[in-house]
Amino acid sequence: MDIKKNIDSIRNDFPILSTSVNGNKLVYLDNAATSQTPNCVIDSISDYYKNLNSNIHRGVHFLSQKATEIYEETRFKFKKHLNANSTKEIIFTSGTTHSINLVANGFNNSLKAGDEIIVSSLEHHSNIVPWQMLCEKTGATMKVIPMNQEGELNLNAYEDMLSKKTKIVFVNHVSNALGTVNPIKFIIDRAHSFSAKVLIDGAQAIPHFKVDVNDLNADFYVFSAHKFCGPTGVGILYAKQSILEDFPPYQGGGEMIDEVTFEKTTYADLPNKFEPGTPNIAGVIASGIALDYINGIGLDNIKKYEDELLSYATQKLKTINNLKIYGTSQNKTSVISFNIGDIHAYDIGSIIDNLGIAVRTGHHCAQPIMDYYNIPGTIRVSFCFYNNFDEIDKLVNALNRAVKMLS
Amino acid sequence: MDIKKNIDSIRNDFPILSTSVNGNKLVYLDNAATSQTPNCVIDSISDYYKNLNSNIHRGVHFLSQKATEIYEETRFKFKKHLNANSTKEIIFTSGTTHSINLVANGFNNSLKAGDEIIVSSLEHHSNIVPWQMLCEKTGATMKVIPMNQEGELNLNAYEDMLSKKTKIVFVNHVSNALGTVNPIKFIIDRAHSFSAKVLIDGAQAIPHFKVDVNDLNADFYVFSAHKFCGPTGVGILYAKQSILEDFPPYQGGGEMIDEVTFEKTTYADLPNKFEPGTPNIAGVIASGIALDYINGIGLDNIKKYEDELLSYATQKLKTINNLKIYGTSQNKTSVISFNIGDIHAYDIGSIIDNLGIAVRTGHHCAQPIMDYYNIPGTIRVSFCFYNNFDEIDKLVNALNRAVKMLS
Amino acid sequence: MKIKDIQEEIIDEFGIFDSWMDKYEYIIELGKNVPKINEDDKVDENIIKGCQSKVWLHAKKSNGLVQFYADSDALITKGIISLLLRVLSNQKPSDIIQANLDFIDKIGLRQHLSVNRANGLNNMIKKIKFYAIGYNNK
Amino acid sequence: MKIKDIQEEIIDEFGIFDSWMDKYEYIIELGKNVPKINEDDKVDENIIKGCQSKVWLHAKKSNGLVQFYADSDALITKGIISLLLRVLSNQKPSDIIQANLDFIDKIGLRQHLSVNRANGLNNMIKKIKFYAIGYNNK
Ligand SMILES: Cc1ncc(COP(=O)(O)O)c(C=O)c1O
Ligand SMILES: Cc1ncc(COP(=O)(O)O)c(C=O)c1O
Repeated sequence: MDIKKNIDSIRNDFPILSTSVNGNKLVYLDNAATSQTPNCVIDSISDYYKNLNSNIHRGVHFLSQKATEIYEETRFKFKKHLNANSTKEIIFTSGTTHSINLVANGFNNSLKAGDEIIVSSLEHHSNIVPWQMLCEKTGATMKVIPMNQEGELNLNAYEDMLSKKTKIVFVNHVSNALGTVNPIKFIIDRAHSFSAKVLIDGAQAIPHFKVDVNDLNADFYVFSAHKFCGPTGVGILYAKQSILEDFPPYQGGGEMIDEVTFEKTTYADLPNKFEPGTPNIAGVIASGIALDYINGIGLDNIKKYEDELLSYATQKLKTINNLKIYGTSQNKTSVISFNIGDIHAYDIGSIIDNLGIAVRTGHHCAQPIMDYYNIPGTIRVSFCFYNNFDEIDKLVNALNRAVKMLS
Repeated sequence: MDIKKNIDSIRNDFPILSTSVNGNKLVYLDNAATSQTPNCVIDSISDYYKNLNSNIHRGVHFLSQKATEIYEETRFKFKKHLNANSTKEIIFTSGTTHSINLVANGFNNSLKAGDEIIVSSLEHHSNIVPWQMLCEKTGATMKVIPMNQEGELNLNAYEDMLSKKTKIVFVNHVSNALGTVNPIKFIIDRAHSFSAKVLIDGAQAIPHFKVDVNDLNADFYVFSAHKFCGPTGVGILYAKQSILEDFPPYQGGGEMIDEVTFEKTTYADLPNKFEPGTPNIAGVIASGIALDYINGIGLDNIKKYEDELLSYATQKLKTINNLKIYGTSQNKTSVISFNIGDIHAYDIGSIIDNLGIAVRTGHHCAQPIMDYYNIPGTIRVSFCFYNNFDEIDKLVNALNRAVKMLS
Repeated sequence: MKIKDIQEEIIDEFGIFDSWMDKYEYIIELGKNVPKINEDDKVDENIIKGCQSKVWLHAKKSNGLVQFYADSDALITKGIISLLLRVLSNQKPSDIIQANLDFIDKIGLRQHLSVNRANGLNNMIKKIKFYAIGYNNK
Repeated sequence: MKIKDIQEEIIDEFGIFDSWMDKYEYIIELGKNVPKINEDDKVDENIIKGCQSKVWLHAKKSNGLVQFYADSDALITKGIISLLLRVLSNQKPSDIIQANLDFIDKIGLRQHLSVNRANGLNNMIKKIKFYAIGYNNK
């Protein structure tokens, strides 16, 4: 689908885009925080509760079977989309953060003092804190891949820090704060040559281009539905089957067990072992609809269109005096982090919000990046395929107005 | 509200009740597994995505503020409903199972070999397995409060097993398999006299009567939204503030931290410390609407009406030859577990499903109860305030027909 | 008779029923007529996982054909097993392995019977094919 | 002037603005005119948590009245602080403690300024009242 030609009809799929904020039509440029939701996804949630709602997996009755079937079909959709080997490798969680914690917990027993784990300096807090907690428990230590001014990782430094002591490497596919696309295939490959496992945080990648976990040979790949037009409260964890089989269960509960007595409990097979309790059934099913929706538009088309938005916006923003962009890698998604002179990001964000323009200001849950640049935060605009060029013009006008007021 | 007089209009609030299953109008009697969802709750989810969808807590823009405000108002609703002391005592999770795992994890560092924890024999697997995992990690041992033929706990035995070694007691308020209402105030009181902490699994209580955590003096009280007409993927954890402050965080991620560097992370205040990552925002808000809905009908009215359904159904079921009810406590909610002769529960469930009647068959995630009665499972019917007497007649007719076919 | 032909036969038989209640009656009848298996064969390693009711299955080979014996504590399950065994018992291992069991869909079993839910039916078929593979390699 | 009267005055002032953009201009103007606080007072223990921008606040007491000094790295925040200080600085501790700050709602600050979001504004007020309680007990 040619997005440029169909942009009006695509925008019509997203009811929130026609709401107004403070008397102005909403210009939503905070897509890296959460994406908006098309009618088909919203409707799938209503339809679920109107026609299907039922607890899954254990019921003999019609609704329960039907809901179970669709839930499991959704698992298959993600398996196929990611090119995983089996639906046993797809675990539904409540979000990227939950997925990462589940994986970190899996290393509780195998990691020990003297072991090393490697993180990149571009990570979201969700991909730092669970590992810090793991280090505290196990005595392992954390090394940090440094970055450069462009917001890219220093791969030589990475290669130097790899050793037989390295057990886990965790890096995001795309930085949420800067948009940098990291060379994860290389990173995974090098880590594997030292038998280290690699987790890729794909929260900012899945919405923007096609990902093939088999080709990447990632051990773990995690992301959230709410970032690719899906609902809140759903995460997806891809992990290699052999690893999941060795992992201890993360949480205990119903569904994840085979037999329970007070003396001894045996766990169910994959994927149930990692999905105790009643899952977010409506949310999972709606996530599958969201996946269908972006595949319907086509991720290649999305990438092409968003690249155009990115270059148009970058060029336009550069016309503003003293505007400095953080994250200038050649390979980046449609995210622009910037500051204007020494005006506080928060002042600008407040004023343009009043003009209906939603951007994010602050550290974007990536304080280490801010520390690197020695700034308290940035203004971040992040695009989705439903944004248009007109909205970029509005952004630039609003910024100019804010700068005038604040100088 | 007099439910009996208004039953038709109440039923109209639930669109799923007018669907048909295998050509018959759905008779939904699997409410203990999950309850159905009224229009106001379904609409609140759509409204959220159409007007408000945004990541909360960190955005300066209008949508983010508005969503944050409503999310936090929802926390206040639950604080008020439970009569908690502060919104800091209300943590949103993804379900009862998640809540229990969070609490069990909190004892990881303080529990040790030689300590004892006490469980009741009426528990759901979700309130057994996380504690077994905790025992495995810490070397503590688990004692089990025995039950009697009526499905009631043996309180003398409970008192005998309490000692200075007892650190935690975890019991459900209402048994999901049998409906027994446990004397938790007594249980909590006795445990406290040995300075043990008590977790109450209220998944089956909150939908059916009013609960006051302050009056009960529970240390932890957990439940799921999908059991009281709310959406899937939302759990509520009440816990005393002082305990939560001492607890280590459960999961690491965004929002739950104050400052992150690679050297050291400081955690945010309550409740954020326990809510890392993007929560199920739409789901949490909709849970608040569900709470308003049942409060609008009135929990006292609900209790009264469901008691009537229970006694009518019990009396009717007893007309079936060889029908044996498991769980005959004087104090029970509207749940009836039974078998008919030696016909397999699964055979009956399949046939009445074909007649449109949804019940649950099996062990109901409470294998220890089935072991006690030495049966593989039961047929369980469980009522909600939107069920009516006609549906009970249909159930009994269908059961009679199934028995005839299977004998 | 060939696997394919037996399946046709079953599809024909089910064709005469108007409603699923009638099909149930028939399946239950079939269930009642399944010969009990030896109590000695009702051991844990013969249990098929993932069924709501207990299912035991074991096999023998004679004259190059595999015979299956199965039992369950639920009647409907037994009826379904008897259909499976009618199609697959007393066949050559290689035929069993290659069998495409489309009668299950054609008579509407998959949509209508909750065995499917917990992968029970699939697990039965899997176990039957496992036996066949085992005998084929011997 | 009494806390109540100052609040009235501010509400009147804001009454003349038609749009929130105008109010912003005014708040920013106020922000620009806030005297810088001493660098020595910009210490961590004076920082108010929960604001997106940094806010430092400290206090002194003389002649039975409390004086507040505050600063921020963001202009709008500074403007808001200046409003708060205009109302609450140079007042008696007991008056500060009891003050009902309804001007915040009346001029629409709470709805329109995202400070509220991270409880920034509430935390500022809380900290101011804490100081007042401290001085009241001395
Ligand atoms: C008593 C009890 N505890 C715990 C649970 C688990 O709740 P959830 O599946 O929502 O986590 C249930 C629900 O089946 C229950 O009935
Ligand atoms: C790169 C990255 N990782 C992790 C997360 C956390 O995702 P969630 O909040 O859905 O758990 C985000 C979202 O902000 C992100 O951008």
